[in-house]
Amino acid sequence: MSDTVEPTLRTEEMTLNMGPQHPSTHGVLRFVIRADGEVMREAVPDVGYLHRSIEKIAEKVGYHGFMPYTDRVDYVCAMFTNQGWGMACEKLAGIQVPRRGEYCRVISTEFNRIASHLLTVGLMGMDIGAMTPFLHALREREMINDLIEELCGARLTFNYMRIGGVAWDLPPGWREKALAYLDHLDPILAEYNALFSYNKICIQRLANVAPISAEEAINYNLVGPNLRACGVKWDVRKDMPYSAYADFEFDVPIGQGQWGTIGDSMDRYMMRIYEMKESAKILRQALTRMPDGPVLAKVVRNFRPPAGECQVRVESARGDQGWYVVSDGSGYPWRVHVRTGSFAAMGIIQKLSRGLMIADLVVLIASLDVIAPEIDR
Amino acid sequence: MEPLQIYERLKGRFGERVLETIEKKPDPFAVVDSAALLEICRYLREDPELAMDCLSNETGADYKDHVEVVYHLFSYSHRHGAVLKIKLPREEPRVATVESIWKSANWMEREIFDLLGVNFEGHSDLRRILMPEDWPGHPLRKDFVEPQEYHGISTVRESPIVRMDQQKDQHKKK
Amino acid sequence: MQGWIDSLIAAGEFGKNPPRDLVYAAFIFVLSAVVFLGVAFPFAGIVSWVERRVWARIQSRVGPNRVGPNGSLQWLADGAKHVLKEDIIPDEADARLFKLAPYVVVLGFVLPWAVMPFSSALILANLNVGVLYFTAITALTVVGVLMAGWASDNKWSLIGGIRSAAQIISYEIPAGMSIFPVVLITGTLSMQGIIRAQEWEPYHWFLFANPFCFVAAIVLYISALAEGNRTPFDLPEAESELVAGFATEYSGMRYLLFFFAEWGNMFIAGALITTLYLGGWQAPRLSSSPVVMNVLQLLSFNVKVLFLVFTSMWVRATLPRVRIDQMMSLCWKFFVPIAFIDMIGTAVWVAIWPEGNRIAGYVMFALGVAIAVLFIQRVMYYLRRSRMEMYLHPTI
Amino acid sequence: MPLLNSLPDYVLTTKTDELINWMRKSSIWYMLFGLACCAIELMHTGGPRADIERFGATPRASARQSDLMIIAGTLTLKMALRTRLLYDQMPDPKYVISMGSCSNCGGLFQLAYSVCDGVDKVIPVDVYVPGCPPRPEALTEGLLKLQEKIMTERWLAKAPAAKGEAA
Repeated sequence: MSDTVEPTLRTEEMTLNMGPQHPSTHGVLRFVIRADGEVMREAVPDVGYLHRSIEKIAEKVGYHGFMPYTDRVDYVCAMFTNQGWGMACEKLAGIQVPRRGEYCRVISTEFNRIASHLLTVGLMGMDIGAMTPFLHALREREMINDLIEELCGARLTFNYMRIGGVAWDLPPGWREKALAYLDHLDPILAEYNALFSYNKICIQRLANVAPISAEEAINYNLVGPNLRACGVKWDVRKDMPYSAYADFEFDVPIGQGQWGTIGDSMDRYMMRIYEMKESAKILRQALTRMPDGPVLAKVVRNFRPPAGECQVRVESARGDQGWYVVSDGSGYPWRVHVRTGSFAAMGIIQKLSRGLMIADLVVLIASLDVIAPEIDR
Repeated sequence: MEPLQIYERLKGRFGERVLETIEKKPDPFAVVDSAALLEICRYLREDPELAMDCLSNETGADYKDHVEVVYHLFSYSHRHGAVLKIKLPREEPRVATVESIWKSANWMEREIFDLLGVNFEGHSDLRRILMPEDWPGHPLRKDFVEPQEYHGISTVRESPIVRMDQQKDQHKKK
Repeated sequence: MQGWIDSLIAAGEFGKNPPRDLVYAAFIFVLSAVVFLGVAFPFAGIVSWVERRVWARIQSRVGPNRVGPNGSLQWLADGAKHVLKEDIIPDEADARLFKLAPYVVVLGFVLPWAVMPFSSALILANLNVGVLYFTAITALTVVGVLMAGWASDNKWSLIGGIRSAAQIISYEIPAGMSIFPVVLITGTLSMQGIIRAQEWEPYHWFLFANPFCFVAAIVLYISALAEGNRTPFDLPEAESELVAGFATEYSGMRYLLFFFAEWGNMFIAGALITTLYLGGWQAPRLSSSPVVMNVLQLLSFNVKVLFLVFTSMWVRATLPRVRIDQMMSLCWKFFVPIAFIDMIGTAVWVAIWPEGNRIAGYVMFALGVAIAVLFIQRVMYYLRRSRMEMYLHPTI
Repeated sequence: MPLLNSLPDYVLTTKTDELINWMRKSSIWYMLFGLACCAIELMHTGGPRADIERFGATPRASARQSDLMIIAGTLTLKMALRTRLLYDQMPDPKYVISMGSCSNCGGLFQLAYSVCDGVDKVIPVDVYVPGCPPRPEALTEGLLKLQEKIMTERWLAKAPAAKGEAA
């Protein structure tokens, strides 16, 4: 024992293991956190706990058979993955989707976007300690689930789309119900904002947490709402219109930084609220301007696209989703790859986490809207 | 700028090292020399008329005789994109990392390393990302054979009918 | 009480010449057991059931309703299940501290019941330093929580324990200082003395005695939320960050003790505020019979306390959680100075009007009512605005 | 309880058993453990419409305080080892509901190289809920089935029945 007293208080770094079973990691993610007390030095993500080898399965089941698997790539907004796969196959084989089929696709995906964003904002509430917003969001989600269930028979993994269109037309009377729901959504969003978003504690927790600059966001390949929150006005629906999106008028909200810096967690969170409103706008237009006609193009059962490869981009709820498909001319795709928003968002967490508090990491994960299956596939 | 114009420009600049360009199928792409990849990528990123500021997708595919790595580039300032490809030998494929140009390459290259076994030289953190560290082989290779068990968990599901028959037989033997 | 036992002894109920101390001790044991098992635990349990129901209603759910009438025996099932569950002590844990911690927490929750003034007669020990005892003994909880966090050998528990210690110690200061205004006005530390200095009419409560008291009561309430680890200050057991905070490694009976202490503490905090600022058990004199009066007083006290408990449930269901640095800055930068100003302000007030100022009481009461009416109007506005017709028909 | 076990089924022991079982079944706390798609339906089961809390089931974040583990979703091989660890951390008596085809038998992902075909290879399962994913109503039914099963358990009256029948 030496008699000298150390001049400064010696602190020791602590290694914490967050996950895979942890209430706020949204599925099975794991973070190895090096922390000095409450302040993190770094959080290193460890993914792959939900790697279900969907890309390999595509090589075994054929083009039509892969459609149900695409639901599981992103179960929170499965319509978009359906659509991405459908569009990729149509591009390979040069199939034209009927007009009404495109409208059905737009309607179902936009409803799904609202449902997905509701879950995201609700989970944000739960992660910063308020249970009520989460359950209110689930209550609203139940109604969308009812609508979608009536449309395609499933609540979560829809398998609604087919190569060349959609499986079924809208059921009779569905349009009125959908419009009634949209009228219901606006006051609910206002209530939600009053209850939670503009709450002083909520703003204090979210604003100025982990801001991302526009250059950084592009360099890390952030997409969708996360990218727009950083001030980049880019929406695949608007800038590279696919499906029937060229017919509709809607705004692309971008992060303004009213509550803190541009691209902070509050901006990313509010982006979801704004987008729900825009989706409602698109839905109103689509439901009222629905053309007549078939919903599914004639596609042979033994679908064999010519050899080649293509990439399609779909604006999913978690952002620009890229489907890269290689066909060798046989009935089975040679290679399928999905580039997803969560995968990129997960890659930036390690950099952003430096110097944040442990409570902020939870906010960061929730605001980036990371969903485990999209990362691992 | 259209993709084909971009490839023409690349050909003009790098000549032989752009091996071939393919126009249709339905997306056009350019195959480049893997040794010159870093140089070409840096040019694409830094040339003000191209300004490919985003590596939107990087993936690989295993073909019978070679392994391909595909780069989907995109420019948010000019709103155009390009697809580059490199071909590597199936045994010990290695290529320089583009992580220094686009940060998003970090995780995507880890994924390709994990699933296809392509080595990215100079990568800052080349570990398995999706599969466990002690996993044998690279699953997306076409010749990958699924292991029979992992840490004592069998990966094969016996058919319940077969199992019931077996139980019946055992019962009879008793 | 003592007189009654003395008369029993004199009547020879315990044989001839029994040792008095032993008889007293036996009675104290029996009484405390009755209070502990018959009052404190059921109260905590019922509060936990009420909380789950209230919470569920706020979240448009139903809540537990299968066990007993309307689920009112839910707490009993929860309790019995935990008692019969396996008790795990992790290998790496410091077993002795690990076992001791829940009892320390429960001690901090049970002892305050000794000075709980339920009515003018129903009080176990009318200490002349009741308030001081109350604040001192509730601080025991932090020792238990810190022990639990340290002994579990789990880093999440440790962070939870440390957060809790920092939080409770910090908020003791504004809480303690918010008690001073009342003590300055009444000049006593006895719970009964403070209540007797008030009257049953709201405008004679110390809440409305002067503006400083009003603010001090609010500061005390928020500090009590923080000390009881309630949302928005539930950082020590933040479910989404720290799994279950300091109690992460506890299972079975030991966890149950934490569980009950948490809900019991809500009642205790409410009782303190009721005693100090809301007129305690004071009830209108409707009858001259002391029994009827005591029942009325018991009712009056419990209604006030339960209202405060309900408010804390409401707050818990509504507000998100603050971050640790925000919580600390709230305490040290705002509450401590405010509590200090309250104390000095009340001292000046008492110096000017030693007997209190009746007019100020009426004005403050009117103000309080106005605030309440405005608040209710705002709630009604949002209720009407968001509850569309479709909301009543969830299947459309 | 050797003495009690040697006794025939007296009213006292059976009634005590019933009381214990009734308490256990009325307060099933489940662990917040969502794996994949079914986790969303698990949230909905706790949500406003299906509200599983009516039966006294409330989510807990820590394995130490939960009685029930709902395996909601695909169990990958990487996760299977962790799941076994979590199961070991739960205090007895503990129950497992396997929710959805993936955790029942691998379901859609039997073709996959990285998926454990069925959670019963790793831990014993009490109730299987079929569906991909099961609706909240189906999971509620699973919980009620588990309650029925708990009510048949014997703790004092006879030697305890073998728990978690081999599936």
